[in-house]
Amino acid sequence: MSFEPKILGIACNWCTYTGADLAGTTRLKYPQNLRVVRVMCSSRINPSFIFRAFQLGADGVLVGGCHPGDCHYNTGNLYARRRLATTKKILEFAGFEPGRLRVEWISASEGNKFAEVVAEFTAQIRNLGPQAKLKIQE
Amino acid sequence: MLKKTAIEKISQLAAVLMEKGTLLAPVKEVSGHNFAEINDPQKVDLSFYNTIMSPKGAFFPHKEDFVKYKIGKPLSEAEPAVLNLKPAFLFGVRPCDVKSFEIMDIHFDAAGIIDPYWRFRREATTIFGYAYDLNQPVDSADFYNTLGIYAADPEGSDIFMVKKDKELLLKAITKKGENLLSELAVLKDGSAADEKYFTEYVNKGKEYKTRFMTLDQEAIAKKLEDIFDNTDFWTKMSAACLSCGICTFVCPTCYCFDICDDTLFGKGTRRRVWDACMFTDFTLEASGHNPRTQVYQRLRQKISHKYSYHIRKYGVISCVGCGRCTRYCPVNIDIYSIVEAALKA
Amino acid sequence: MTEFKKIEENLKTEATRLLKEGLVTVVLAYGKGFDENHPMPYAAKTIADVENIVFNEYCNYNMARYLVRYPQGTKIAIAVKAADSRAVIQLIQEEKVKRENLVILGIPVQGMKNPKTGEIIDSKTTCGMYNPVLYDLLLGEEVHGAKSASPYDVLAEYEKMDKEARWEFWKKEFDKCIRCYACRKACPMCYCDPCFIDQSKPKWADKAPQSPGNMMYHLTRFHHLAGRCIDCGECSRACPVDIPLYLFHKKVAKECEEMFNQAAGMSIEDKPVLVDFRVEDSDKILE
Amino acid sequence: MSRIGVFVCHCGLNIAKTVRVSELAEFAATLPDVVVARDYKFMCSTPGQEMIQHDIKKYNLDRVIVTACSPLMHENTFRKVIENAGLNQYLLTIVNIREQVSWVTSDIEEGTAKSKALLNGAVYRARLLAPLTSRVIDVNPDVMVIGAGIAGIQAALELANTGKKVYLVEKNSTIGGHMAQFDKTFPTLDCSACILTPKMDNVLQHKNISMLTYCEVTEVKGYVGNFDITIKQKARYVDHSKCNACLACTEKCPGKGISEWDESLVKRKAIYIPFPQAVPQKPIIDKNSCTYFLKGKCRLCEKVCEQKAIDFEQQDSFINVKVGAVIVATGYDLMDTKPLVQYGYGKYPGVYNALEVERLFNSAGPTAGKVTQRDGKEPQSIAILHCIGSRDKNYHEHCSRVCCMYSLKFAHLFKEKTSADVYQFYIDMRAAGKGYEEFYNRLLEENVKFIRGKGARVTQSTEEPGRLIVEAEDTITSKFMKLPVDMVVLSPAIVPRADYKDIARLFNLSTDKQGFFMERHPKIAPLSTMSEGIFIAGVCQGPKDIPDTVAQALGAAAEALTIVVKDKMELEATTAMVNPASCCGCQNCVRVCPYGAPAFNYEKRVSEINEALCKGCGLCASVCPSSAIIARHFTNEQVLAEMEGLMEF
Ligand SMILES: Cc1cc2nc3c(=O)[nH]c(=O)nc-3n(C[C@H](O)[C@H](O)[C@H](O)COP(=O)(O)OP(=O)(O)OC[C@H]3O[C@@H](n4cnc5c(N)ncnc54)[C@H](O)[C@@H]3O)c2cc1C
Ligand SMILES: Cc1cc2nc3c(=O)[nH]c(=O)nc-3n(C[C@H](O)[C@H](O)[C@H](O)COP(=O)(O)OP(=O)(O)OC[C@H]3O[C@@H](n4cnc5c(N)ncnc54)[C@H](O)[C@@H]3O)c2cc1C
Ligand code: SF4
Ligand code: SF4
Ligand code: SF4
Ligand code: SF4
Ligand code: SF4
Ligand code: SF4
Repeated sequence: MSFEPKILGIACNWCTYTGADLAGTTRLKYPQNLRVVRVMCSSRINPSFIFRAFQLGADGVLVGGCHPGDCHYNTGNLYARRRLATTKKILEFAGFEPGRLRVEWISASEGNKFAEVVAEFTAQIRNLGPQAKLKIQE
Repeated sequence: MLKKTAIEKISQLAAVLMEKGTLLAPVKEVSGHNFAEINDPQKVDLSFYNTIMSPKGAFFPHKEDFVKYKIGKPLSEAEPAVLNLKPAFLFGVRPCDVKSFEIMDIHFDAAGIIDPYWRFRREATTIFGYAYDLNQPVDSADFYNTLGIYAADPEGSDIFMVKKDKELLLKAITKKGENLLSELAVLKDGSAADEKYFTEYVNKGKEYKTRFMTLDQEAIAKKLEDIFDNTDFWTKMSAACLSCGICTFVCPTCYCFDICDDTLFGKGTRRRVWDACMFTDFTLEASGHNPRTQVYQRLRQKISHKYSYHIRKYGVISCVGCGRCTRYCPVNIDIYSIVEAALKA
Repeated sequence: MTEFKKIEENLKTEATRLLKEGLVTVVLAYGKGFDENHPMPYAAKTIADVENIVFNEYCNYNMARYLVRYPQGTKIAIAVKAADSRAVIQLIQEEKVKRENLVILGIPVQGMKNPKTGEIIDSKTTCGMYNPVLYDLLLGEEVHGAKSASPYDVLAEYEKMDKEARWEFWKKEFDKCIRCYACRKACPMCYCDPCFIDQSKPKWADKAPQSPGNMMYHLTRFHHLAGRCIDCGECSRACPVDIPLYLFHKKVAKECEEMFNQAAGMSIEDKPVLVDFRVEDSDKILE
Repeated sequence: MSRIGVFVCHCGLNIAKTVRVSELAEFAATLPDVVVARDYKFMCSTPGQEMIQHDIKKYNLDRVIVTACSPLMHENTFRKVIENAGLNQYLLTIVNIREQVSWVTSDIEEGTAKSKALLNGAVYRARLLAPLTSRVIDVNPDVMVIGAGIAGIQAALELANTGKKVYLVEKNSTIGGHMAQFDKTFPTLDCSACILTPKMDNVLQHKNISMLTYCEVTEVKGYVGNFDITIKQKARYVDHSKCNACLACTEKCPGKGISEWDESLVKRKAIYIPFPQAVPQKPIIDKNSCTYFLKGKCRLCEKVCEQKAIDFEQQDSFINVKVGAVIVATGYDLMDTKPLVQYGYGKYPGVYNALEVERLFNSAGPTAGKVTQRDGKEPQSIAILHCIGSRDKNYHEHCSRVCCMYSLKFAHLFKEKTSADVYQFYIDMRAAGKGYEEFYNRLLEENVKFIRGKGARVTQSTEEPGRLIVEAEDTITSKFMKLPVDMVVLSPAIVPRADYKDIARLFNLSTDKQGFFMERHPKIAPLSTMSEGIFIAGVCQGPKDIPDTVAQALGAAAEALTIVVKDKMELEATTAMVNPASCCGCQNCVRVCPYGAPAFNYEKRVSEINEALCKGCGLCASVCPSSAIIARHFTNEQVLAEMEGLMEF
């Protein structure tokens, strides 16, 4: 069987989650490897969530938030940007593939973008192959 | 019975022991030596002063799984961990550390509680004690003399080893040791001169001095009780203490542990993990209350437990003077100096 | 070369003066240990205590670590070397101590040694500065002209390592960890009680000294220290199994400096970078 | 142990076409803690809802998972369903298998597999959910308006007319703001006083308005619905409850101050009202110019005052007011053009700023409406320089929006009142408003000279003493020109009030780069702010003209009304809280929260979150190093558990 990556999505309620709904309402098709957790704001994402996701065996993690400036909570995503960028640098220096973590700003009206990003990211993770470094070996 | 082998050929002995069971012996790591299960006989390395971690992990590992279970399934389906009961050989233990096993037995194999993991491992293991090299200087942190232990004490070992130039002499101390030694064909028989050397070495060990103070068990136990409320004293003693867990983790007689349940994907493991009285959350109660929030309280607990409560309850100090806590303390807190200061306080 | 004896003298003189005049109730400096080579962090509270003060090349300890132990409002004098002064600044930024409650005794110093290895630590495992950034009194001659290497130079070798090799390197290092937590306890910026790793709700990681928990502990700790670590190297020196934590912290500090244009502990006006943002931050940092 | 019920919806064929719904229900039944799992055609239909309610009772369920469309669609529907069956509404979990599964795949295998994973995540999360109750608070029906320019006045009147009690706080001794300084207003050129004075009077007379002039806000506590505001009443040294506005005192007063109202063009008395139509009509004493305060002797006013209203002992006093909502309408300042030395303002008497010119036109102004210069002469040639400090990278990037228009207004009035030649130096003519372009066209016919080029420098003529030379490049002809004139009028940038930072801090407002208060959203929430219950109107939000200001004021009044019109309001239930036992006192939460909800308790040395301010974004929880913050409904444990469930299969 070919490798089917497991991708964890963490999407903010106001933009990306709504954008994902719009992709559905417009019946766009994209790969089904993504499983989304809804949070109120991308800033809710604790760096440990990301580390944990990889420990749980996620092959990729996709974080979605509102475009900078459009955050429902005004500035949440601006903090998120710094905090997630740092998370990525940490993963990278540990020798982990930073490409397995992706952050995208997807607005409520960007159903297309959502579908495209998911398709693209899934393909990218498929290329990277299964994630074994942080995954907890049972 | 006394046998011997060239130190060069120690790997041959190791290989034989590995065939007979599990061999735990010092290996060189980047920062120093530690006991490890030997997979490659070449790895056994006797050129150490003492290991970083005490050998207690041989019987009381840092992590011990008890039982695996599935969430939502009846208890009857849980699978208890199976103990590997192969014979084991704990090779190259310094006399002070050997002494620690006896103290630990009180907690794991006496005092009304028997810990099967400790006991079975203990029973399955033959201990190869190893005298300090009397030609090397003693480490300034050590003080086992104070606890009545000497650099070449064979007591407590099944087999006791001393170095003679390029040779290693192995003397059976217990029946168990004798039985094993007789089976070890790779060893040569020791000569009368070797016997003499061995006896002299053991005696010379008494002259090999660590730090020393005369310690009356009753007096120190009482003193520590008396100064329990002397907050100034304890605050002063602990002013530098970071309240990390190093001293307790490296200590051969610290035995606190935590029982944890770790679950993943509906499967759980109940296990035991070392804990430390120096940790902030050690005494944290479920209610959120913590009776020991201050560093001085925790340091006081550590010292008093070893030098007072333990004497009161079991009649023996819970410390063997191996010097590890002092040596590895990142801020050089010295238990010996604290006991000394307590006596004067 | 640094005149350790002279600094020791000055430390004693100032400590006596400050305690005598009642300007402070405690002087955080260095004291005698169980032998010459093992000085200790020391808190002098009375004039009699002052005679125990020492200063030599092994007095690495970052005394800033002890500041949070005293109740708010305590008047404290603290001896600081370069990196230590940055820790004090960072703690002031984070409102853990107030500037007005501190008398900062600056110690310019060169040639500090790691007591375990005897190796000189300037800039290799520390921030490479010789003069304190913030002080009220300077207890020695400022070091001038001594050009230390960039604190980030030691990273080059690891940065050019191939990803897999770097992973193997760190995995091996973190596997060594015995979870004694001396690293966080020695760190002046790790003042949390409890630390996230002690939490049971949620339990971020298991308590056993094994890979998943060790990874979670260290990676998260690096994040918590991002933009706050002042590169004193205490964590690494405290570690009983010699995990080169300083390398990782340096790398994160370097990245933060590049991304956010601010180094930790350089100005009491700054705000820690990860609880701050600029509208003009670029999305490039996410690539 | 929880008791979970799982209800899988077919949504007709919307879901059932690409997800095997019955298989999903069977799968659910095998998961730990799930006691019942069913599938049904339309869960949101009445029979569907009844099925859920029936099962809650029959199986004693304590958690419900509805596996259907997006939570944004029917979360509320199902929350009500379970609430009516006696379960707390927050014990519901929705699994979105329509918008995010069945509609985005055509492969039933994929669809079913992903649905299982999502459902499993929901089961993990559901176990850890906690019942939440939203707090209901009483709302104070009164409103406070800060600043009594046209914006504040309009908002206050509007609210007062709906029957609400309004506190109108004004820093000055009179209400009216900038508009009261003008003579005519563009583009209609109607008399400013004619439209404004009746409104000012209205404020004074209105039984629902409590006018607090010469007052400043010093402290704001509380939150939406329940603000608790402290106001400083600055000492006037005149007891306004006794004063009957005869103004005998002002005639006798020997003190001399500079009239702020007249933009320092003339002097005024030490006891004074700023201008004849001021509201209230009662004087105050300016301590800095009063002979008694300066020299310890005088008290002439006291002697002439029959009402015994003069009170030299008066002190600042503090008033405490509780309101449900606040409108901030503090207006603007003109940029100080002195530092722009190239224009010679403050150096050459012939250079004026725009507000000074407004006063010159005003019949109640220093020249009684005659255009005479400082030397008393009528100017023969006048240059009006646009964009001084605006649209200028070195000073203020923004466009001040009204300068083009008032410059045109000035040109018209100069033409009307003098025989001078009038020149306009402009970069672009911005006349985007109803009737504005028409006004511009009218001016083109009034023989005003337009030079497209920014005035670069003003110097003094060496040949004709007293005359000024305006230097500029005419960008149409690309010629550099030097124009001698008698009078130069600068149109300086409109900038935030000097004390904008204090106001921003008091009301927890964000400001933009220039310092204007930031609206929550420029398009869809232009009058509300990030602080719930605080609204902004007028130029304090950004430069604008009177029509826009008034429109905003009316909008802000309506917004404020939406809050105070109800006597109770429900607070968000999914707020964050601090577990004090775990808080390490780092104050990260305090630093990041966009709403200022967490505050540090310096006594207990832990942070505390004011639930009434919290919007539940969860940012604080993620920056809290010691995991002390519980972001309700999105706790660390809940998120981690959901992730675990999602990744299991
Ligand atoms: C020279 C010039 C000419 C203009 N001509 C026209 C025109 O012809 N037509 C037109 O439509 N627009 C014109 N405008 C624009 C017009 O002035 C504004 O649109 C309007 O005045 C804005 O009203 P406001 O209530 O927002 O602010 P303001 O008029 O500035 O009123 C704000 C009020 O708040 C008070 N205040 C400030 N801070 C505090 C505080 N901390 N506490 C309590 N009170 C406080 C002030 O004292 C003031 O009374 C002109 C502007 C200028 C500069
Ligand atoms: C090309 C273009 C681009 C623009 N881009 C921007 C931009 O990027 N940003 C921006 O801020 N603004 C932009 N605008 C301006 C913006 O479109 C308007 O400000 C805004 O849409 C006005 O909204 P409205 O509700 O007043 O009018 P409309 O959007 O016109 O809505 C009026 C509604 O009333 C209905 N209606 C009309 N007559 C009747 C009737 N008799 N009975 C019942 N219903 C009726 C209409 O069908 C319509 O639905 C743009 C305008 C244009 C032309
Ligand atoms: S005594 Fe030393 S090793 Fe022990 S807890 Fe204190 S600092 Fe750590
Ligand atoms: S992380 Fe290490 S180097 Fe950085 S401040 Fe803490 S102790 Fe010092
Ligand atoms: S690792 Fe993080 S939570 Fe733990 S003490 Fe350090 S900063 Fe605090
Ligand atoms: S000090 Fe070293 S061994 Fe101890 S927890 Fe830190 S990294 Fe691990
Ligand atoms: S972020 Fe957490 S630890 Fe820090 S002050 Fe807030 S609640 Fe306390
Ligand atoms: S959840 Fe968001 S709004 Fe609430 S206190 Fe935390 S940061 Fe502020």
